[in-house]
Amino acid sequence: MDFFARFAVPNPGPTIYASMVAIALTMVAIFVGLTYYKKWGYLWREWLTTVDHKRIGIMYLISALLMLFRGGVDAIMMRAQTAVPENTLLGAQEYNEIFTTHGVVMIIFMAMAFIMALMNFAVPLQIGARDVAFPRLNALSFWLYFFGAMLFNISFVIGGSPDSGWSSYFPLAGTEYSESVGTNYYMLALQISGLGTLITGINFITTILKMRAPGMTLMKMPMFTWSALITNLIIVFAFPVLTVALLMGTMDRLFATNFFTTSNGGMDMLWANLFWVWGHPEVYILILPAFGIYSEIISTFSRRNLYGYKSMVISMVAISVLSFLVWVHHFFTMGQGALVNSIFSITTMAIAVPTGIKIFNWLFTLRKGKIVFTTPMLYSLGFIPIFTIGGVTGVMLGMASADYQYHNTMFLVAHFHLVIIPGVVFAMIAGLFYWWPKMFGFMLNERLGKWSFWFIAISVCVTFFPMFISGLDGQARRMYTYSESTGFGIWNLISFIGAIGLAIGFALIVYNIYYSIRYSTREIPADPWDARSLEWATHSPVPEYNFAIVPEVDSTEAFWDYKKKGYKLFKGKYEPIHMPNNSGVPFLMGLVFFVWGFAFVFGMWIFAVIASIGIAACLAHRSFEKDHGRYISVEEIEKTEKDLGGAKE
Amino acid sequence: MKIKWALLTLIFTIATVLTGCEPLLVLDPKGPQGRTTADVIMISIWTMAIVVVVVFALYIFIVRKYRASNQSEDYEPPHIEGSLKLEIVWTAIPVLIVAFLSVVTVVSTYKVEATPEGYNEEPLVIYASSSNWKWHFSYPEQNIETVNYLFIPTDRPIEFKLYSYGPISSFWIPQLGGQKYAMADMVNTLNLAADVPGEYSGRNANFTGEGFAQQTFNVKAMPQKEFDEWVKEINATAEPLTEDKFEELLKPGHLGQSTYTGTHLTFSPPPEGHHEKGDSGNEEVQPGSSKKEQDEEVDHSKMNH
Amino acid sequence: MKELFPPKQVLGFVFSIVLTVIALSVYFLDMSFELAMTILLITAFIQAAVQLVVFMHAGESKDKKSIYTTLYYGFFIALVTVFGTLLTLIWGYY
Amino acid sequence: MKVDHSLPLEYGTEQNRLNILGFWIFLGAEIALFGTLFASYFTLVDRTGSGPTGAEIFEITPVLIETILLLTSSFTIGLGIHAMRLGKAKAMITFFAITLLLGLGFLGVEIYDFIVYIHEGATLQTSGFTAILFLTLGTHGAHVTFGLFWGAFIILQVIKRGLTPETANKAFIFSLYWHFLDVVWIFIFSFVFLKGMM
Repeated sequence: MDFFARFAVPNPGPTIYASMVAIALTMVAIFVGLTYYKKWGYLWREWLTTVDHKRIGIMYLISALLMLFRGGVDAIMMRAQTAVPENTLLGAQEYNEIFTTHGVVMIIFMAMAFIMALMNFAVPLQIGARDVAFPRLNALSFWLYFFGAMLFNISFVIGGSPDSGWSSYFPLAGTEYSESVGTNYYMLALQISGLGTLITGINFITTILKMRAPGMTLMKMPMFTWSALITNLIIVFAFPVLTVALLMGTMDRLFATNFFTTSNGGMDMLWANLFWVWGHPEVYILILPAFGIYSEIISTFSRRNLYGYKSMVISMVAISVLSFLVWVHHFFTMGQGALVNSIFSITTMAIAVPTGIKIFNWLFTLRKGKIVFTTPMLYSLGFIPIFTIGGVTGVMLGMASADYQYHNTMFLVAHFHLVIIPGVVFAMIAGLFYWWPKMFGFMLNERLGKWSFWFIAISVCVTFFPMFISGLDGQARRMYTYSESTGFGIWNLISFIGAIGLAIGFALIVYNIYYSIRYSTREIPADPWDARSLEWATHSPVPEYNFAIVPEVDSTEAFWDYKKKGYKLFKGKYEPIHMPNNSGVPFLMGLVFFVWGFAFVFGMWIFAVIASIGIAACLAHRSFEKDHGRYISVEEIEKTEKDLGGAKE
Repeated sequence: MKIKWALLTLIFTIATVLTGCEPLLVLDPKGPQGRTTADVIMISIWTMAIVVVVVFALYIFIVRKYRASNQSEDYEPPHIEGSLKLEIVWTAIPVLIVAFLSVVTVVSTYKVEATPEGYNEEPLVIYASSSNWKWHFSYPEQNIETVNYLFIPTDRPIEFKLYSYGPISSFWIPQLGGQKYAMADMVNTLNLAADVPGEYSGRNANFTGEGFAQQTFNVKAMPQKEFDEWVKEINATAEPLTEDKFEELLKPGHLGQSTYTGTHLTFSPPPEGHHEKGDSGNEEVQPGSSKKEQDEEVDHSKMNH
Repeated sequence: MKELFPPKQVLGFVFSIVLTVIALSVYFLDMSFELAMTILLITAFIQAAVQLVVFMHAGESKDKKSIYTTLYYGFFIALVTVFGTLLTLIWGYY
Repeated sequence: MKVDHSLPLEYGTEQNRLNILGFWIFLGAEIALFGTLFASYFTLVDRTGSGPTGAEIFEITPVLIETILLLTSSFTIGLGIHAMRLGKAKAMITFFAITLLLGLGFLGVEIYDFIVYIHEGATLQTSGFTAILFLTLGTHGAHVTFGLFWGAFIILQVIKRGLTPETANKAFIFSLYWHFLDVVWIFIFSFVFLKGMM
């Protein structure tokens, strides 16, 4: 019994018991359902072992939506708890766990997965490639992310959630002040999914650099692909920093080392420093793909080419460099003095310049255009004003002396939500609506889509604008309650009302998906939006080889030229296409990593050793494996193309 | 379209509230440091308001004018690569704005980090240490110690020495000035001053676990004379702070306010010496001196404490 | 047998041994911290360059530009991390 | 698989070229990883708590042996790749085997060094300095250990399958990895050991 005692949650409440029941019921339902409909084989052959970038993208998408739900429920609970003074809906401990998991889930497991989803789906199509450079590694990336996310989420019902904030500052996150295994989960889950992210970074840089369609020089790439290239560059150089920081944190917690302790020469500030050396570039990892998506959508629905293509690219490169030079602004108040703070203030505010360039370029893309208000376009247009508010408050936060007053307050919370929600979440939803027909061959309902937009856009403002005020009035963040005399009550109540509006907006999106699956017409053209880049030049849904003939490109908007100027995209004739084989190893390896992580969380060293050997065995297997892929014959291509409504010339 | 009006209304509401009847704590400063930060905040708000107005005006104009329903059926939007001139304009103007704000930032940051000027008296040194989830204030000069409340004289600079008996905390009195971290392995200095007698609220602003929300303290600023009387009275009436008593106070939990004579600094000194260990990394800044001299310097600085 | 030992690589190896010996001087000779760090920085970065160019053939393929960009970016980030961290946590701290 | 015979075998196919570029980008990530370790090392180097300092535990002899072993192994694997490009599989295998033996020797001396440190009271848990010392050296050492297995697998594959575009590609990428470990060691040698001892 002693062995199992460690898995108990330290302070269980009704929410935890309810989650346990819900998880158990869902698992049973999935299991029974798969068995009853005899779908195990289908699931294994078509999804769990797939190396197809489009399917991996869709799996990322499903996971991201699940995580959005989890993080959203956390958010609602937090807003409900603080809606009135002295509320007793949640206890301090529950509240602390909830805001910690809200942060981690939303950033690492929702937003990251969402950008991975859209990148995986769209980038190879946009550059006219058959797949990514390393399809097998791509599957491994997904399964590492997925099992990392699962490991993090089971902490809620097994052993206890992390409770020291998403930034997990030591020594609060050390063994002395966080005795439960929660922070172990944090360290290991982030490590595993971070490894997956790093692999994706390498994979996509190689893909974009080496696998572009003939004629597509770097300066002729679609803007989303450019943003993906820059993003992955940041990933490759930022994630190793997190890897090291997490490793040190794990060793402090499991092996009693003194990296971040306050005795024996440890330095708690080092964690904060390293966390933000990674953490700030991470913000740009999230926002740059979003900028790419907006560039595509705004140009498509203004019926105009993107204004200032070159300066768009240059500003992204500038952002990628600057993103590594500003991290200290996350802890101006740590006492490092006026000189250091002045330097990092200036670099921080400098980022506003390239960002401003992008905003003006988008505005001038709209100018002289013919603006069509589709759902993806509405989100993109909603993004500009709200993000501007978030952006200018960011400049305000960048001023060190003033930051001494904003730091750790609701003002900061308002700022970063008003950057991340219009910046990232709007872009993800816009991208979802935009590429949905290409993914699934039917469109999402526009009426419901517009309703959800208005709900979300207005509610974002209602939720987060009051926080600027309560922040300036002295409300610190992460307080589970406050007394009535502070006068914060009214602002938090307004926030809660806004949060309900957000929840309704997201529920409408889910309903939209359900509604559209049932009622939407399947008879849609391959290019329903009258778009401009290559992914719209192939069928919907996309055949596994993407393009029957590799397109040849001559401008930034080859597909537009094909439609308007009669440019010939597909020259030559069908040839056998080489494709990679499916493999179950990435899935198994992810599973072994999950066991490995779980064993480390609880310090069960025998299992840890066995799992480590398992990982090594997977690697060795890969080393010796002979797998040359397979060929799709010309007859097969002809048949597929015919079934999909006639070959493209 | 609705959203823009909603946004504008909200911005005006905020502007009204910021300047309006019920001042927000941060914008209602009661000392020179707080006034500096409040001024910086207002300067930045107005500068940024100009940016927001320009962007919004441009945005509303463009989106209204170029919407498809406002165009003829056969209008074909032109292909425009960009305009070097315009792009230089919207690079240069933000650069100027950032340069202006940089100057404001650097000047004000040095100002709030330094001892406030214009006072004749020497700064009053108060050691403020946090423990889960309390604040301990030691007045070495007056030889008294308080828990969870702070009395300070007005019109005199106060030099807070911040450190922690637990996780990283952040010492913050919004009406007097910005916050700074209190950490376990070093002492940070925070310079504040109050000009106006009155009661202000202070708190720990950095998350420290379960009892974080209630880790607050009260600040009472009063003329020097009253302060001296208070010190005298405490010295006459309060019990001495023993080591055992202090150990008891440190235990995690919440406490009310209490007062003692003597300070814990005598038996539980602040971690000032520790940071010297880190400081000897200075050999990378001043590489001129040899190893031996470095060691001597370290010893020397240790003797100072 | 001789063809197995191309002069370029042999020279590269000899050169890196020489650089190691020069670096060792900071241990055996008595010199100021400043001079010693200068010597170490120079020898270490030259040695790294020798490895990358002579042994790893960083510039031999068509992807030369991508490879060098990656390396420069990597070194830039590493230096920013090292010096930024030192500036923040030690030199700039008072 | 189309093989381009105008290029060396390891660059022969499109997938091979992708693999090599991808691995270079991975090395970029490794630079950031070791950069972070160095940043942490320099931050913690003087924070020795009650434990020993670097000058007290470092010794020049084993460090010098390790350096020579690794430098030489980096040279021999370079020769191995050269032999591979000449199509001499046997010479290549010999050079690779020598490389791995030298690597094994390096690892042996490093482990011996660790044992000495621990005997002198510098364990993983002693201080901030010892923690980052073991982590920095250990991360490099773990890379070498991983390399030993990887290299052995490649030798086996070359013996079994001969020099094909696939095995040549793997061998070349492994050589990049091994050279890179030498680069990292040069920095450890200079800025951990020599700086710590002078």
